[in-house]
Amino acid sequence: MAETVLETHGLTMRFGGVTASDNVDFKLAARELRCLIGPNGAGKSTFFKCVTGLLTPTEGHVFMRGQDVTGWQPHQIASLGVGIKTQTPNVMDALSVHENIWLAARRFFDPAEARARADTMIDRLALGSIARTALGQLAHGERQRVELGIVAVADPWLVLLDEPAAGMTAQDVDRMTAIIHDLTRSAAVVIVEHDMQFIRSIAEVVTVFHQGAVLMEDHVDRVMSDPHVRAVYLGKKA
Amino acid sequence: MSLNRRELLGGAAALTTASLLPNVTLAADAIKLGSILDTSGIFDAYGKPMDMATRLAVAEINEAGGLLGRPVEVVAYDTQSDMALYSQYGQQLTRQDRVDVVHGGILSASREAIRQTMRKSKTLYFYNVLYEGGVCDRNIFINGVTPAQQVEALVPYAMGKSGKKVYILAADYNYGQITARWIEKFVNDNGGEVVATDFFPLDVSDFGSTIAKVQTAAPDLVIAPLVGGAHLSFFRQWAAAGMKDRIALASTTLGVGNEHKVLTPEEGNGIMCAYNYSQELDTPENAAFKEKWAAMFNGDQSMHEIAVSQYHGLMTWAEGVRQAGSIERDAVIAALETGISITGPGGKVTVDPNTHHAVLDVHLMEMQDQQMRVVETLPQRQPIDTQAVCDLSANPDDNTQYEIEI
Amino acid sequence: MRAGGAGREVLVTLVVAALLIWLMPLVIGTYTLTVLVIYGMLGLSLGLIWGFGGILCFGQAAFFGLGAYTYAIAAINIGESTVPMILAVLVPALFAALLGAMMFYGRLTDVYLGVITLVVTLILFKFVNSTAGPQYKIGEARLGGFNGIPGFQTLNVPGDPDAYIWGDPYFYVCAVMLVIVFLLVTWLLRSSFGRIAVGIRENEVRMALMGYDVAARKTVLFAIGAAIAGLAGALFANWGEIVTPNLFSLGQSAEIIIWCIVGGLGTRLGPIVGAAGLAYLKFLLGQQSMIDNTLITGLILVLFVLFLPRGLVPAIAALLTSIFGRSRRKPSARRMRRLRHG
Amino acid sequence: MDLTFVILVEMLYAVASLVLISAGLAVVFGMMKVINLAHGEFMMMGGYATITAVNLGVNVFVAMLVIAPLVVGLIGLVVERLVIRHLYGRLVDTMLATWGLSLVFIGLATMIFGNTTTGISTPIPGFAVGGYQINGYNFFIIVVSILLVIGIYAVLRGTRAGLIARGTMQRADMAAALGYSPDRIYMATFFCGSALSGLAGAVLAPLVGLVPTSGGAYIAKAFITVIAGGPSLIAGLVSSATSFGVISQIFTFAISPVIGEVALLIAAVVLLRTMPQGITGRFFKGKL
Repeated sequence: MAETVLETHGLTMRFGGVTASDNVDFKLAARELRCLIGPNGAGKSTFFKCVTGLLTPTEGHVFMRGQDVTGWQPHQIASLGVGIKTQTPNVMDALSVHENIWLAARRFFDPAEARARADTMIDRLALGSIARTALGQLAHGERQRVELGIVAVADPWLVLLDEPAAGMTAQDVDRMTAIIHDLTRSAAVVIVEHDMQFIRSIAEVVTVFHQGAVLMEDHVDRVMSDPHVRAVYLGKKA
Repeated sequence: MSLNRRELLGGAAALTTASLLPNVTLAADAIKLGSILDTSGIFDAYGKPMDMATRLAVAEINEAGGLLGRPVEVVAYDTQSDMALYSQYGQQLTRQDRVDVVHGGILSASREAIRQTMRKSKTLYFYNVLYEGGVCDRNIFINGVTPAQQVEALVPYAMGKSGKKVYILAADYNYGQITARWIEKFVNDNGGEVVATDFFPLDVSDFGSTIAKVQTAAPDLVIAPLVGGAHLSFFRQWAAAGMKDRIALASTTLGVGNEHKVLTPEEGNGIMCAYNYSQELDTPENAAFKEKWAAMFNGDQSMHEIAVSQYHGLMTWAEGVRQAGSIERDAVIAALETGISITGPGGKVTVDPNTHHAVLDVHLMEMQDQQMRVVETLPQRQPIDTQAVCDLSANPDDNTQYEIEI
Repeated sequence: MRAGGAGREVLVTLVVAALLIWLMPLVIGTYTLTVLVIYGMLGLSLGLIWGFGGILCFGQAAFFGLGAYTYAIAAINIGESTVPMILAVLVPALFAALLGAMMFYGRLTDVYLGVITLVVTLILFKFVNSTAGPQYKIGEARLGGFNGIPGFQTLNVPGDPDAYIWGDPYFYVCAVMLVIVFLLVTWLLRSSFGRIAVGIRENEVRMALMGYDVAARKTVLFAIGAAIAGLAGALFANWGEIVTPNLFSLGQSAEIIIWCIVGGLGTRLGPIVGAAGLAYLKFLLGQQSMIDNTLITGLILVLFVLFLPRGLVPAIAALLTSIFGRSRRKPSARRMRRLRHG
Repeated sequence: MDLTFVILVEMLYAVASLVLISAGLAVVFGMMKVINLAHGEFMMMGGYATITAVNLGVNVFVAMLVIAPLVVGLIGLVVERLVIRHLYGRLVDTMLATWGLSLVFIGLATMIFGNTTTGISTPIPGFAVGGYQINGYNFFIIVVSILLVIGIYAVLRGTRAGLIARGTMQRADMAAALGYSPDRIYMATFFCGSALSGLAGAVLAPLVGLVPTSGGAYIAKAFITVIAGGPSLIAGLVSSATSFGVISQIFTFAISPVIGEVALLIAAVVLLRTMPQGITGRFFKGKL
């Protein structure tokens, strides 16, 4: 059994009277790829925010590589070597592609090394032609790709992605899938996603959220065919 | 090298100045009088009439043939109620305009911002404002009233009309602090008692709680050396609470900036004060002065205490120049130190040689229908506060503002 | 290329500065120039933290005043200017570090940050303003309330309290100080620290998610800005030979903000140009008495915001580019910066 | 006992006057995210409008409650059309422009009225409570600000304009999407905000010495009150005015007016530090 890199115990988050995340126990092994799915309001994003430190859970604990990180600030969690991408594109619009990725690398490496890594990452993402363009002028898919570069450039051992494929073209999604597979060679990856197409193409084990709690956790094929899941989630689509 | 440079500088600046100053004529043999006052910004109520007084006095001097046969021209700067500009214009006046005398400064801080510059550059300086007293510097002449001059007269009069228990409400800065101490001294000297003293920074404008506190202390008399627009609220709120007819009120500052015209008769009537000047002074000099002022400024009626002090200052300086027969600084100082007098709209003003302050008439007044009705005139009061600490004939090199121990 | 570019920029800065320091006194009196230089430094202090760090501080005057008062009080007590100068930089920096930590770890941003800095300035102003009584003394120095503190030891050659630096030499000292501060700011902005600061200005959450301690970095930047403002304050105290509570006033704070906007936010030169330009304008205005000066100043501001909202320096830069056609340089980081703020 | 009553009245008065001086700014800030730094000067103009009207023989209450708000509202309208509307969405630029405007108004007022204008006396006499005289006009101010709060509430709750206004406060783009021209909404808002500033200046005029630079005394306090109140217009205004008014009066009575003001400021720091989004950012969420 591989080392457990991310674990939550009884993670609960309440907003006023609403329980957005309800007693979630979650475990993720090194280099595992895991997708979190569920209908709107199922608590995926709340769970994600609690894990990344954007929210402090009302109850329960978060462990990363065995360390209790409950209530840590996002920057402390990121400093452990965790790459995080939030739901909406979160980038520095006035800065160039290179500058964006360089800043991410600079956190862990000296300036020269950071530059070298940023260059490599830009090549890997095929962003070379727009490396000096300000992000504010780029298309949505390109911005998403840059953000993925920001997440990946510092060799994280855990990557947390909130809806990475949202609003992307098919071509973009393919490239994204390749990059994520690349990442799993060294990192565990958690993906919160709506896009079933994308999930089918990438996922193995899937965790289904419903009303803040974990409904089921299994291989993607079994999850998809589970009547219970279909009822709460896919059923809506039918 | 540096001299040459400065020459060059002066030339360049004079060019700029000349092109910018409609009010300066560069007559070659004119005597240059520097004026430095806040004629815009929050202190303009004080500064504007002072500026007018300057121009009136200079016009009069020039009409009478100038000084020593030369015309006097004014080089005026508006400091816009900004203390930093005093330093700048002070330098401008002494280094580039090279004026023969400077009249100006309103707040004590503004005076202190330029006093040393004037001293270093040996430019004679007149400060013509009622202030806290204690400045001892041979280069400066001051003819505003000091606290002792006012308070010595005002306290016994006001106590006589009310009673022995006094409450002091003072502006929280040098003037207020020092004046409050003088008030306390004279209240005690006259057998009274100060029940409490409260200080208010200049931006306090809500006096409701203070009025309640005063009532708890139940004094016979409130003396309020409060300063500026915000403090004016006290007098309105005092009247609004219906206190005016219950406890007598006196002030050493109300009216200096024409505040008695801002208050309505119901709010102002009966407030007692003591100054060197009131528009209602019934003297031929004042009548003539008011007439000339109105004629020059289209019927304006804004002459107030410190505008008249400014006028006195200019006239005193002019008299000094005449007697010295020179505009050279040391000669003029020597002439002024003979104790010369002029008679202006506020009465006779005499230079006190030892302090360079003024011996002047203090008039007790009561406000009546937005006027300052003169009740009594106490002639030729000595600046006893500054005299206690300053003797320029013994120490001509003194350069301090003393805080007078009482 | 980067190192070469930096070297050339330093060289250009030095040459231009030397020319200005040599030529300007031929046009404007050194005494006035000195204060323009000092205001320039003050403008730069806010330009740094606001234009490059995204921290809108309504109370930059607090650090200016604190520097000036620290200098005055220390100079009275010590009687030699070297230590007071150092203290005048350290005290505001320390104060800003504490205040900054309080605000940034409390995750206060934009307008709320503005209010806190404004309120702190008001508190300082009110406090200093109400210290007229004889009980307010620090060592030998009476705080003096509204009237301020006059008569302290002014700048002297370090170690020789009788060798005053004033007049023309004082102008050169201030001008050189400004050049040094300008170069330090340039270096800072080119360093990783500066680039990270700009990243934080652009997107705090992203930078935190990258692992940067945003609060700590903003606090440090805030303190650096305060140190520069404090230095400007000390130089101002030496220039005016008096310090008054007006230095802490809201009007002063507002003026600094206005300098930055008029000059051009997000540039290093803009706030300096804005500060010196507007202060000189005020100086010129005071020499006329035709129209109320408050009115003119107000009109100029309104017209500026309406017709030149990006500020002078970016507007002039854009004008130059359009006149001289496309820049010979390839689209470098420098050009990017203009795009971003222009 | 009498003193307790007097202190109570003073506290109520302090809260009421904070509500009054902040209302105009709060409306403009809440609806348009514009910080009007000329707010104090709008109040100053309200004062001058009142005095001028009274000198022309108008009843003092009509002058204060009708003429002054109208005059200042119209001035605000002109300002909005000429300057503010070019600057929407640019918080800092509007601040700079309104700062410039405040200087223009000070200059104009100085040119028109000079700096010694005879004020008006309070139209309501003082009266005695036990051994104390208190300012009867304080009650008038308390009543006016209570009516003001009720009035704003009624407009926001009960009218169509209020509904649109509430929508705009929540999401500016929504109102536009529903077919209401944001331009006209902003125009109306700025008119109302200016009128409220004018009203405040008018009502306070008999209690202060009015000079062209009077406005400067209010802007900081109003600004702090509005920001500390947070996003909800009425709940924010009332809650922060109450906290600040009570705190400052306690310290004013216990120690001195300076300490009272400083206590207010320190309370503001503590408040914003603990509630970075203002009072209503934490409590009363989503209320008006």
